Amino acid sequence: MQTAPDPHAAPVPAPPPVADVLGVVVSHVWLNDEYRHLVLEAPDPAPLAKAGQFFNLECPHTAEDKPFLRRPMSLYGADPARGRVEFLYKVTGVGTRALASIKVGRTMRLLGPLGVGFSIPESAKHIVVLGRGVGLATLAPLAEAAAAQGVGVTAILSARSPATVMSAERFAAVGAAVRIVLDTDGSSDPANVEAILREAVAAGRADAFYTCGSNRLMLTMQRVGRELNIPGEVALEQQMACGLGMCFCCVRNFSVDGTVEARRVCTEGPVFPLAEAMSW
Amino acid sequence: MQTAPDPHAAPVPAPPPVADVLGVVVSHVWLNDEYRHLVLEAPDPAPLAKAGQFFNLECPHTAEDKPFLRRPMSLYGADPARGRVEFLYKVTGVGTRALASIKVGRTMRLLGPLGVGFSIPESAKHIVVLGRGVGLATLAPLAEAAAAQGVGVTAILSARSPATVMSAERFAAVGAAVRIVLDTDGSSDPANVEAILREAVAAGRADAFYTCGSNRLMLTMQRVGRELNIPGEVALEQQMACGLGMCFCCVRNFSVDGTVEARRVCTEGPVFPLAEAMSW
Amino acid sequence: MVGPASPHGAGPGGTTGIAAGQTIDQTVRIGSLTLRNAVMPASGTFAENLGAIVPFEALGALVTKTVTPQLRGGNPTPRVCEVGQGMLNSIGIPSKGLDHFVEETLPLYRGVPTPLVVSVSALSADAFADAVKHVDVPGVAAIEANISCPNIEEDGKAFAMDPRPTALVVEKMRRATALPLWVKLSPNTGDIASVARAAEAAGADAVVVANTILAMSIDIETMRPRLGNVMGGLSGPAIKPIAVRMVWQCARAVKIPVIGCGGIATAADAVEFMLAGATAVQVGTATFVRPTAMLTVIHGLVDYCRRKGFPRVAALTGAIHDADLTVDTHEAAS
Amino acid sequence: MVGPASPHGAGPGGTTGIAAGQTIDQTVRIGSLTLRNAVMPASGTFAENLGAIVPFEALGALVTKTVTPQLRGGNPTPRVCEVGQGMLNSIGIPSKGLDHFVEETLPLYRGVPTPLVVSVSALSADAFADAVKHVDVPGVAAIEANISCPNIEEDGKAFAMDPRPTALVVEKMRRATALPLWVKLSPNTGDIASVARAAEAAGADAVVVANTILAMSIDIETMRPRLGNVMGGLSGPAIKPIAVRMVWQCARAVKIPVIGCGGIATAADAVEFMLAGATAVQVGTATFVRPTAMLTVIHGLVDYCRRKGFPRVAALTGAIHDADLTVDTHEAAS
Ligand SMILES: Cc1cc2nc3c(=O)[nH]c(=O)nc-3n(C[C@H](O)[C@H](O)[C@H](O)COP(=O)(O)OP(=O)(O)OC[C@H]3O[C@@H](n4cnc5c(N)ncnc54)[C@H](O)[C@@H]3O)c2cc1C
Ligand SMILES: Cc1cc2nc3c(=O)[nH]c(=O)nc-3n(C[C@H](O)[C@H](O)[C@H](O)COP(=O)(O)OP(=O)(O)OC[C@H]3O[C@@H](n4cnc5c(N)ncnc54)[C@H](O)[C@@H]3O)c2cc1C
Ligand SMILES: Cc1cc2nc3c(=O)[nH]c(=O)nc-3n(C[C@H](O)[C@H](O)[C@H](O)COP(=O)(O)O)c2cc1C
Ligand SMILES: Cc1cc2nc3c(=O)[nH]c(=O)nc-3n(C[C@H](O)[C@H](O)[C@H](O)COP(=O)(O)O)c2cc1C
Ligand code: FES
Ligand code: FES
Repeated sequence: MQTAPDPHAAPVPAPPPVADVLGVVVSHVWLNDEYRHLVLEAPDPAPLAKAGQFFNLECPHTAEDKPFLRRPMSLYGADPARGRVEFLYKVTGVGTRALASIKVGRTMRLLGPLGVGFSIPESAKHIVVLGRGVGLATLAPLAEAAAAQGVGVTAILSARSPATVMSAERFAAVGAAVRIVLDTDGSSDPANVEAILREAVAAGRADAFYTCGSNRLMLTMQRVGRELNIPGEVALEQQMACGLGMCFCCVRNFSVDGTVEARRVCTEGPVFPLAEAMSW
Repeated sequence: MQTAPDPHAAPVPAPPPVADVLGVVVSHVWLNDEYRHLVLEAPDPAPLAKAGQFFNLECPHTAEDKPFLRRPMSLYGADPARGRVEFLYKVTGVGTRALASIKVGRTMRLLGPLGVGFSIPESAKHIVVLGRGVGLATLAPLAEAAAAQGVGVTAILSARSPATVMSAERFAAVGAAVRIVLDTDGSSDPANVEAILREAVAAGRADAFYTCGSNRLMLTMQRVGRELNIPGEVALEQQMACGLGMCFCCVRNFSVDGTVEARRVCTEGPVFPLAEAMSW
Repeated sequence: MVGPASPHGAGPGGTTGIAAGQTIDQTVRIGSLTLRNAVMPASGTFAENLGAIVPFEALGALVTKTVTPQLRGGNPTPRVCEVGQGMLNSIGIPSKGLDHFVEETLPLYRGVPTPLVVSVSALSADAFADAVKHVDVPGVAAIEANISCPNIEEDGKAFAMDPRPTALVVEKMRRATALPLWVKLSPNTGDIASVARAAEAAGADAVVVANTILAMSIDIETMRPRLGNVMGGLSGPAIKPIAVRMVWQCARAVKIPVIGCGGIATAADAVEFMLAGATAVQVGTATFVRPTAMLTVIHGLVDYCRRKGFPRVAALTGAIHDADLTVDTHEAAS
Repeated sequence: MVGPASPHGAGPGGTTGIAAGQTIDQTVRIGSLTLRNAVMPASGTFAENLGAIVPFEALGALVTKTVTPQLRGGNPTPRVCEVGQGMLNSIGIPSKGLDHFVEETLPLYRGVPTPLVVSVSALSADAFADAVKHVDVPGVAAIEANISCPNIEEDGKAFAMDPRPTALVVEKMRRATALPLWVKLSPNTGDIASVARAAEAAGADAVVVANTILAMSIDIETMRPRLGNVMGGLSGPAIKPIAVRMVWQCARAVKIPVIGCGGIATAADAVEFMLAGATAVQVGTATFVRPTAMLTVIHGLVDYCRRKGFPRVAALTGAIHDADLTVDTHEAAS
């Protein structure tokens, strides 16, 4: 799993490969009433960005919405060859409403890649990803990275209804075993999700667990992981200002060997050991 | 000339006929590099607005310019029949830059008509108007009002160069005797302007003086008017907030019977007795 | 503080809000005065002329521009400049004096069925008491003492900067009138809650929180201050979070009503002030930007109450859900 | 104040500015320290990671997040929310303590050719003095004392709220170190000039004006404070006119350098602070919005000097043209 940077390593620490660049919007489409898919041309960061990392986006100002701070968004995909980075976001408030207004051809600043992404244990042959809502956007590039390394993926996609399942095709495209669980038919119930997880473990298809987007699902996966000794990671969110580890706005508490420890989501995360995550 | 409202008149003063309405941009063109002509459809105020009065315009926000307060603009023309009001403005700063961005078909709020406009003495047969820059925009509707009442107009239009003479055709169209004076050929010199004024008086074509847009020209006209006993009015500007006589931001000093008196440009003005104006 | 049962959902009227037909009680009480609603203009941002745009009988109260005992000219121009989402002013309280006010201005409001609050200011505690006595006349519903002004007996330091001079001036005014006495506090102090407590102890019926914040802007092209008076008062949305904080601090410190003021432009802003503890609100700068702002706030408060299930606007006062939170005083240090 | 001859035109270099080839002297002096330029980060808005974006050798100085003697956890989340053109924070000074700072953080800056200023805070005057002694070690170029924090010996009132506790704590720090001592003042006071004077008299080498302004924001849907700590500090463009005013007041009150801070995002902002009397400036929140903000300010200061004919950035300090203006103290009262 990810380890904290060692402050003794070097007197002047090698700066992480992060830049603040101007991206050009090459595509920006609605996926449904709430979700939008944004593709930016940004050749510098595109080859550097890894699944689980994020960018801090400078959203435009509109007549109604004038976001002051940047907005953190997980990498949804990176295409180093074409110099592109992708985001999938849900329109919720001031920043994302303003973001939704940006037109193809316009430019916007993005800072990144930021934070620590997912890591797949060397020995892993199969992993299980479990997500809900925009959390699936964060997990999709992980599934692709796993597939690229020849690691099998079981993807449990939780959603309110069939219409709001995100990115099922992205998971399917890399050969993941996709299990869709819904609120509408009750299959998203934690007991059912737990059964699917145990099934995957029993089938020898769960060398590591990954989750994002739901506290309830995180707790389920954490419990099963602890019990069955499956390592895991969770990608978390927190209000941010700098995204660079400077402001300490973005802390979350973690339980480390019985003591509570605050860590910055932007720097020590956003991906953390599943075992240490605390309910939110 | 204009008199201050009498506070004893009525216990609850009859509110002036002013409204805050949404106007629709029906035309918005560049006249040259700096000046723009804006026509708004605003049927409520259009029949009420008189030459010398002004409106307080709510300028739009652009990515660069976010004017907070409204911007006062003189009436450049009103067409009660078609329900239109016109403005002519110079793009100078935050507000007018933002204003310049508004497109035909969009709406904007305008408060008015505000303030006290020009008055033409009952007995006047001929008047002289003297202006420079955007000041000519303020005087153009006065010339039209005079012509409509059968009053002859001599219009002295001062400008840097032939390219920056504003609205000469508006004055000519109502039959005014137009005298253009320029910096480029030195004819805008106060001495020459004074000569033209004296000429008009000598010809019996100066029953009242009107000026706007230049301190130097105002002083010249004031001096000649005092000497030759010609009544006159001047339209003044001052930084404003409310436009409604509430904030006392917009005061200017006037010399009234030897004492200095502060008056609100938005309420007691923007048109004031020329004799009482002080150099700015 | 007091609030509806459910911390995140709707108010006491139930989670589905209040039926469209059912009326929301808009009245609020400031001591012995009952106002038809919680919204009034801030001093210096209102005059008779607004009647052309806003029917006075729609407002909770009317508050005059501050009147001083004697004639004052006010400050040099420019008196205003905009700064981001706010403005600076240095009007300097031009005034025609109290006599002129009583004889000329007051009669203008004769017959207006809305309580008239007269804002007064003076340069010493005794002059304040005299001023209050002077305007204790029929037609005046309450007096607002603008004590953000320099006290000539204290080397020009504003009364409202410290509890002691505040107590002194309020006591003298209290003895001079039986009219409701509102005391308008200055944000230019390190401890506004103590000043509010001093005003309460000395007999104020309400505190208005707060006046403009002393600020300055320089034109870097001319290298001159943007205001003729160098410094001026900052108002508008820019100061809202500071004013909300002060209202919250004062409302916890005193039992008399707190009237919120500072950057209120929308009903959402007014709700925020009321949740923080304000009993009523004053709208200032917003009226310059949108002359009908007060009407929008009045209607929006009703809509909010309906949507959230509050049968009375007054129920919003102090209804913030903060009982489970503690405050670390290190916060100001960041 | 001092300034070029022509009040409206260019500076002393002549009306046509300074030739493109001619270099502008960017150095500024804060007491015994000479900085390569006038621009540095504000405490709490900077850390090692920024090195990825901003070369440290381009900055005038580096200022650390405030360090406290002992480990502190900081405040509950949310710790940040945006409000208009600014933000609130209630970080609460989480700190790993001074030992950790000296052993773990300080070595990270070994070899960085830019003066490192260490911000310290403590809860009593003696603890401040101890803290200052603790960080008086090689590698530290100056100490910035963040005295906007509660003084446990004064009932939790912040030191920087009043001149007396400021004098006391600065005197004790002064005796504890020979390093340049900067004192960072709080805007949450009624009379910052007196506090600055007290800091100067007690031996401060510079004052930093100012920290965040205590503020609050409420989510009217949840009816809860937007910050876990209820109140927090307002920073960003919203506070600029207030901070400019305080810099102007302090620069007239003291002879030691004033370092301006509060809402600086552009070179124009920095010029405004310097004209008001600042010798150098700190950029805080702007770095969150635009990580390269400090570089833009540095270059823009040079451009401004060239255009206006100032051969040295230091010549901007106090160059406001206000000699002909007088200030009416009634202004704050509006
Ligand atoms: C590391 C990280 C990765 C993220 N990736 C994605 C993604 O891929 N797709 C997506 O739709 N959303 C993602 N989010 C959440 C996204 O940042 C918020 O939805 C977004 O900031 C909402 O902004 P807003 O202005 O529209 O909403 P508002 O509610 O108006 O936001 C107000 C403030 O709260 C903050 N905020 C609101 N919700 C969140 C949240 N869930 N997490 C952190 N801050 C929040 C905003 O940044 C803003 O400062 C991510 C968050 C983090 C921290
Ligand atoms: C009664 C009246 C009528 C006017 N009529 C016209 C007109 O017909 N055409 C025209 O082009 N201009 C007119 N002006 C001037 C016009 O209002 C200003 O040019 C305009 O406000 C500049 O705004 P800005 O934001 O573009 O400039 P900025 O310089 O950015 O303005 C900054 C601030 O100063 C104020 N301001 C700047 N210049 C003036 C000025 N000359 N008078 C008053 N306030 C000013 C602005 O309103 C704003 O608050 C009039 C002004 C007044 C008072
Ligand atoms: C132009 C102007 C004039 C003001 N005059 C006064 C005044 O005479 N007396 C007073 O107590 N407050 C005065 N104020 C302060 C306002 O009443 C109010 O307290 C302040 O502006 C904050 O509210 P706002 O942000 O809604 O404007 C004035 C404010 C402005 C903008
Ligand atoms: C997130 C955050 C953390 C801060 N932490 C500190 C701190 O630890 N010590 C300190 O003296 N000031 C701290 N400040 C205040 C800043 O140094 C600065 O004084 C203030 O933000 C105003 O400047 P700005 O508007 O440029 O941000 C902090 C500010 C912010 C926004
Ligand atoms: S967002 Fe600033 S430290 Fe994480
Ligand atoms: S602009 Fe407010 S009184 Fe004239």
